[in-house]
Amino acid sequence: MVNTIAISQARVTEHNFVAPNIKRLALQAPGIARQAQPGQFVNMRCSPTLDPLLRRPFSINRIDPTSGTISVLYKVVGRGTELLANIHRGDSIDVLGPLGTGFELKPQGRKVVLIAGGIGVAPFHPLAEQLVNTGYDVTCLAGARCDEEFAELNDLAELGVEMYCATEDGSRGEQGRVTNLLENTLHKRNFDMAYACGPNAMLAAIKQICGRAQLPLQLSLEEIMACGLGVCLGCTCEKEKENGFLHVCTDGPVVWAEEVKL
Amino acid sequence: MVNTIAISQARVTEHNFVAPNIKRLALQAPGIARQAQPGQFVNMRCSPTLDPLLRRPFSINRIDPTSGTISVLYKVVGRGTELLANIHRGDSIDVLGPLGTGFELKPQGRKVVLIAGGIGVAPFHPLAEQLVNTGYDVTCLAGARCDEEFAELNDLAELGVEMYCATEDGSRGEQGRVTNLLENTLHKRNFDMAYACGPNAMLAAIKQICGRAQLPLQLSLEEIMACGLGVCLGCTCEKEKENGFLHVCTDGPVVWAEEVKL
Amino acid sequence: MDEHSTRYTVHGGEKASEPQVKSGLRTAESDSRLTTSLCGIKLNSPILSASGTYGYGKEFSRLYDLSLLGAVVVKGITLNQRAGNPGRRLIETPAGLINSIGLENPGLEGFISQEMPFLREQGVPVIVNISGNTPEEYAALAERLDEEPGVSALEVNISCPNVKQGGMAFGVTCDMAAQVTTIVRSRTNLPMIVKLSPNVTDIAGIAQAVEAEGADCISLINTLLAMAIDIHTRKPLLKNTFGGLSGPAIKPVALRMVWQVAGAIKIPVIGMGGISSWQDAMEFILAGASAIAIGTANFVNPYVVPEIHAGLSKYMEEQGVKNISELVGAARINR
Amino acid sequence: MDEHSTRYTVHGGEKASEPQVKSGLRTAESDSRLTTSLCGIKLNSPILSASGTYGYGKEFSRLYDLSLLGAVVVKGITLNQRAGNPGRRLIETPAGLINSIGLENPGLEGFISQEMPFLREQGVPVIVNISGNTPEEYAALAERLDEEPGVSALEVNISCPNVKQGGMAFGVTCDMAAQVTTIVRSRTNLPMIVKLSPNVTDIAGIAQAVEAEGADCISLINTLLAMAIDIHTRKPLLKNTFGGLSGPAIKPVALRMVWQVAGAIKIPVIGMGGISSWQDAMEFILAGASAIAIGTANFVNPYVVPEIHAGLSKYMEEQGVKNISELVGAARINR
Ligand SMILES: Cc1cc2nc3c(=O)[nH]c(=O)nc-3n(C[C@H](O)[C@H](O)[C@H](O)COP(=O)(O)OP(=O)(O)OC[C@H]3O[C@@H](n4cnc5c(N)ncnc54)[C@H](O)[C@@H]3O)c2cc1C
Ligand SMILES: Cc1cc2nc3c(=O)[nH]c(=O)nc-3n(C[C@H](O)[C@H](O)[C@H](O)COP(=O)(O)OP(=O)(O)OC[C@H]3O[C@@H](n4cnc5c(N)ncnc54)[C@H](O)[C@@H]3O)c2cc1C
Ligand SMILES: Cc1cc2nc3c(=O)[nH]c(=O)nc-3n(C[C@H](O)[C@H](O)[C@H](O)COP(=O)(O)O)c2cc1C
Ligand SMILES: Cc1cc2nc3c(=O)[nH]c(=O)nc-3n(C[C@H](O)[C@H](O)[C@H](O)COP(=O)(O)O)c2cc1C
Ligand code: FES
Ligand code: FES
Repeated sequence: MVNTIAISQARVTEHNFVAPNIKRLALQAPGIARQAQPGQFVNMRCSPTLDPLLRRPFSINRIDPTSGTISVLYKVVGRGTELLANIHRGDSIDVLGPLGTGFELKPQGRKVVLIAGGIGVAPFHPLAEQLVNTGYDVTCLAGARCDEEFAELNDLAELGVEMYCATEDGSRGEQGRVTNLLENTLHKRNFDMAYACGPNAMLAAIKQICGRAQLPLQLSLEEIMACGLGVCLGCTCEKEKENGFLHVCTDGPVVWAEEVKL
Repeated sequence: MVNTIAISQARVTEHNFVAPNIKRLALQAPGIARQAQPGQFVNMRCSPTLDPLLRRPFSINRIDPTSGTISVLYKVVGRGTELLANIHRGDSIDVLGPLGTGFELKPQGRKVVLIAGGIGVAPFHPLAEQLVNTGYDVTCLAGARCDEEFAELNDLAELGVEMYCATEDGSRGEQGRVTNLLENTLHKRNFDMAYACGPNAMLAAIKQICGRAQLPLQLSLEEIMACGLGVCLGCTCEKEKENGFLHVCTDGPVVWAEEVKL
Repeated sequence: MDEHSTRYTVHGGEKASEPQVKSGLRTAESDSRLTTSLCGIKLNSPILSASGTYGYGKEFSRLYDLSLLGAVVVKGITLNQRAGNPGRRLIETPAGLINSIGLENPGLEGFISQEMPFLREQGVPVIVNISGNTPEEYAALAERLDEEPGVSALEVNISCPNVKQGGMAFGVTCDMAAQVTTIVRSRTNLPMIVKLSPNVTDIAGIAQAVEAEGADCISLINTLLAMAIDIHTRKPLLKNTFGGLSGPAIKPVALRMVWQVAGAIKIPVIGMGGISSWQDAMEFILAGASAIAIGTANFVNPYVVPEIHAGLSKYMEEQGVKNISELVGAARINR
Repeated sequence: MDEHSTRYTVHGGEKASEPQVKSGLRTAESDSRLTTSLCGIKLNSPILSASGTYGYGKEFSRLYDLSLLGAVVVKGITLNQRAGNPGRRLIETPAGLINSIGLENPGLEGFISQEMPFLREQGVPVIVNISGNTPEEYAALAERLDEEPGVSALEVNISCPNVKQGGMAFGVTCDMAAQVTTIVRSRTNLPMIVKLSPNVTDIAGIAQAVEAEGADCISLINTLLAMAIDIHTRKPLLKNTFGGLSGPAIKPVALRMVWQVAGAIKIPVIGMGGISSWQDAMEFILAGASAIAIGTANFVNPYVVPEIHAGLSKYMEEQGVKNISELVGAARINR
């Protein structure tokens, strides 16, 4: 799918908090914007120095080939993201992409559901955009610990996505986990295809639920990465059907649920 | 001399180019400003990460106990100073000081000469200020490769220092080295005390010239440092009169010329 | 600003090519100051890929022309296919990386059928890194690869555990290192590079033992044995407890070992360990390395190979040196 | 914002003391969760200074109360005064530092007369690090220090070159390591800590040899042998070519060695090598270190000791662990 990988010192065009611990970083990166597919990711250096040494992978959260910009939506969780959060508009950052295999964009049927856990919502905006534009009915179930950990809910709604949410503390939407929300929703409604992104434990639960409901499911996986290119063989995930491993950076990040053991 | 060493995340209050490759960084650091003596230095981290690992030493270039600020004047020469140059006003930086032994502030006689090579001018402003205020006649000879490598000339002049300069390419002042300027000046005028700061080769030449002229001389030395506190024993300079080494961070950076072999 | 403009041309992109950059790259490719040779193999440059950090060349061939390299050193091959280690495989450390890949590879025949056809077409020598659990496995690999067209040399990775000796790596004693060298030597006429483990007291002694058994070249260093602990689960992060440390963190140790080995043997040395810039590469060459390999830096900066190529070219030009081989070991002279 | 407010109280400053920060520091000092013991010495905390990175304690006593430490381990002492190495002594490397200090020190008698009076008054055990060129030099140092009041233990640095064996470090063979241990053991009743060199194939074997000769404790690691080359002058940056690599870069290797040694011997282990945070310290303790030492990090962050102290206290509290000694080697259990 990917013919070209672009690398650049991309200029930061916007960088704002969208939730107390979540920022959106917009970059001038036309080579990436021109080619990126929903579900693909970029691999970014969070510091120009050798510490932290490795790049950090982030889903592509906005793709605008016209203006030549892309965005990532990230949560500050550790050293790399803390350094990233300090980058100023106008600064440059070393970004490599687009990488990996994105979402299935022409699923069978007409009704799809996106299931997001926390910052797992990041890859869904470009996906929803394409699906809505090509005539699908898109519903999104978003879960988070509390209201403050949500992002993108309005943005997705504006695309015409039907939004439902759940928080563990009940501060927004239903109280409970997004998996509960999914089960309740599946009792009432039918879907032809599901997509999920979030922590592994959540993905495992969703895989079970969708399996029981015989709902085709794609997962966007996360794994610690070094190269992002398929050469280090570090980003593995066990295969479901045979011995051996998938490589999240090239076989994924998006995979069919039945391919992986979670 | 130093009773207290302060360490802080000091806020950057100003950070501007004063010459094409030279910046002045002003910091809110009242604990340092309260105690700093001319000739002392600070040891700063240029990055919050482990690369570069070590702090970088810089002479204290302005001391304002009233506002609680200090400045350093630095030349961008390598990785640390490049990172430093990217720090924004309002950011914080980890600074430790004041460190080391400063200049003799009550030299015998009335007429003193300051000799600066390139960025070696950095420690002279606070020194000149004190000397002028306590009634000394202060002359400064400043040398640089070209006009663009000068800093502080006007600032020193404003203090009432008599300024002379030399450039290797003749783009400002006399053509030649500051050592030529010194020799010419010493033919015409008498001084009671000299202070020099600059590259080691220049200091060695000045030591010879002042030795011949029997002019008491203090040098501000530079040496690669790790701790800046006297514990690592890494910042050595050979002693002149006996075997063994001086430690630039504690025995210096300011030393009497006759103490060191250059 | 288009993101390609400051860097290198990306192959295969619609609008990605920018003539002047591309030609800059071409010039670099044909820089005769960087051509050299190693065990009789002609190299376009002294820059090799380090095994296990470059796959089988396909991925990077999409980023730049592989002929910038002196040779592609491929991911370590074993007799049979291996799935590699379960659990976490990568741990970032200060300026370093611990890996526990476990030699995931398609096996000898898989490699030959799936990867060699592509590699043969890249116009760059191919060095096959081989690993075994017994001397016989190394022997079988050597014998089969000896007859495979397009293989320019073997790199024998002796950092593998010797299953007959309780899992101690072959490379940590002179005896075991010599044993593997002897048996491989007897089965191949290809140039034989022996890749040393750095986890030893006397690296020069191991190098001499291996030279005495007929190695044509020594490469070093492989990764330093290392570990990390998760303070929350209170367990080692890796299932196998230990992994291999690579990256800039180990460069000062690697350089010291290259210096020690280059001073102790007559056959050429390939230096590696943390090289991330042309300056790093130059240090290894001055220490006595005839060629250098780039490992972990490929992950940090996928264009590190062309950047080092350009940097070395420029240094040669500025220093007025006709060929890089004149600088091999130059820091050893007049000391 | 005053620069002291976010950190620790600086002693001796006019206005520097800020009550609530000071009391925070005091609480940390008396945290019984961190008290422990080592070879019969009672320690206020498991945090020691690493020899050669802390002078003789004076400088840091101006920054915080030394009784935060379990013990002060002083700069290595030799029989006679040493001026140390000429030329450049420090080289920064990625997340590391190469040093070539050359054991500059005032000599045994100079140390006793100039440094011990101050050290005796700090209310913290003093561990004297000793170095020699011959076994007899170690013996003489041990004998004299045995009778010196205020010395709590000796740390025998066996990374020194054995001048009788061509300059190879004592610590690189079991025989030489054992020889030094035996002779020091015969001359002192003080607890004897033997500090190992990491530049060996089998660190656990050396530890066992040293344990067998009567060492009370093992400390490790000393620095990794390393070098750097100036690509402009084309010469090694250090006059002695090699120096010792320390700092965060070596942490993964140090931790692995501590793990190996702690699993091979019964006497306690002091772990060090790149520790820069309480999380690093905790990894070493979980790997089996009864105490840990802070070296290079003191240069980077002079308040690293109080910060690690506070971090460990907090971790103990959060994890509901009564005493740090319960966590020693905890990562080794149930694997
Ligand atoms: C394909 C892919 C797409 C991703 N997309 C996004 C995104 O759009 N937005 C976002 O906020 N995050 C995303 N992540 C996760 C993101 O890469 C990590 O949060 C980031 O690397 C953490 O870096 P750090 O230095 O701040 O954390 P560290 O200090 O390195 O670690 C902090 C914590 O994060 C965990 N972590 C570190 N690296 C990863 C990783 N690669 N994947 C998962 N957890 C990790 C660590 O185990 C640790 O618990 C994605 C990961 C992958 C693999
Ligand atoms: C007491 C003292 C006061 C100083 N005051 C000033 C000052 O006021 N303004 C200023 O611009 N510089 C000053 N310096 C020099 C300054 O510390 C170095 O320029 C700086 O550390 C270079 O850091 P870097 O990471 O940019 O360079 P690096 O990438 O580390 O090295 C670049 C070049 O600078 C040299 N260098 C590195 N560290 C030092 C050092 N500590 N001393 C001398 N040369 C070094 C290196 O050998 C190399 O040639 C002072 C040095 C000392 C010891
Ligand atoms: C992810 C990874 C995989 C590796 N796989 C191999 C291998 O299969 N065979 C081998 O001989 N060395 C292997 N190595 C070691 C490298 O070839 C190299 O010797 C080492 O990483 C030091 O170089 P560097 O610091 O530049 O990475 C591997 C290293 C890494 C990081
Ligand atoms: C500047 C410096 C001087 C040192 N001097 C000694 C010494 O005199 N005796 C000794 O046993 N170790 C000495 N060491 C080694 C340290 O005690 C420690 O073992 C090593 O640096 C690893 O720890 P670190 O990475 O925390 O610094 C020295 C280290 C440094 C950096
Ligand atoms: S991150 Fe290297 S193979 Fe996936
Ligand atoms: S820099 Fe450490 S003693 Fe001077």
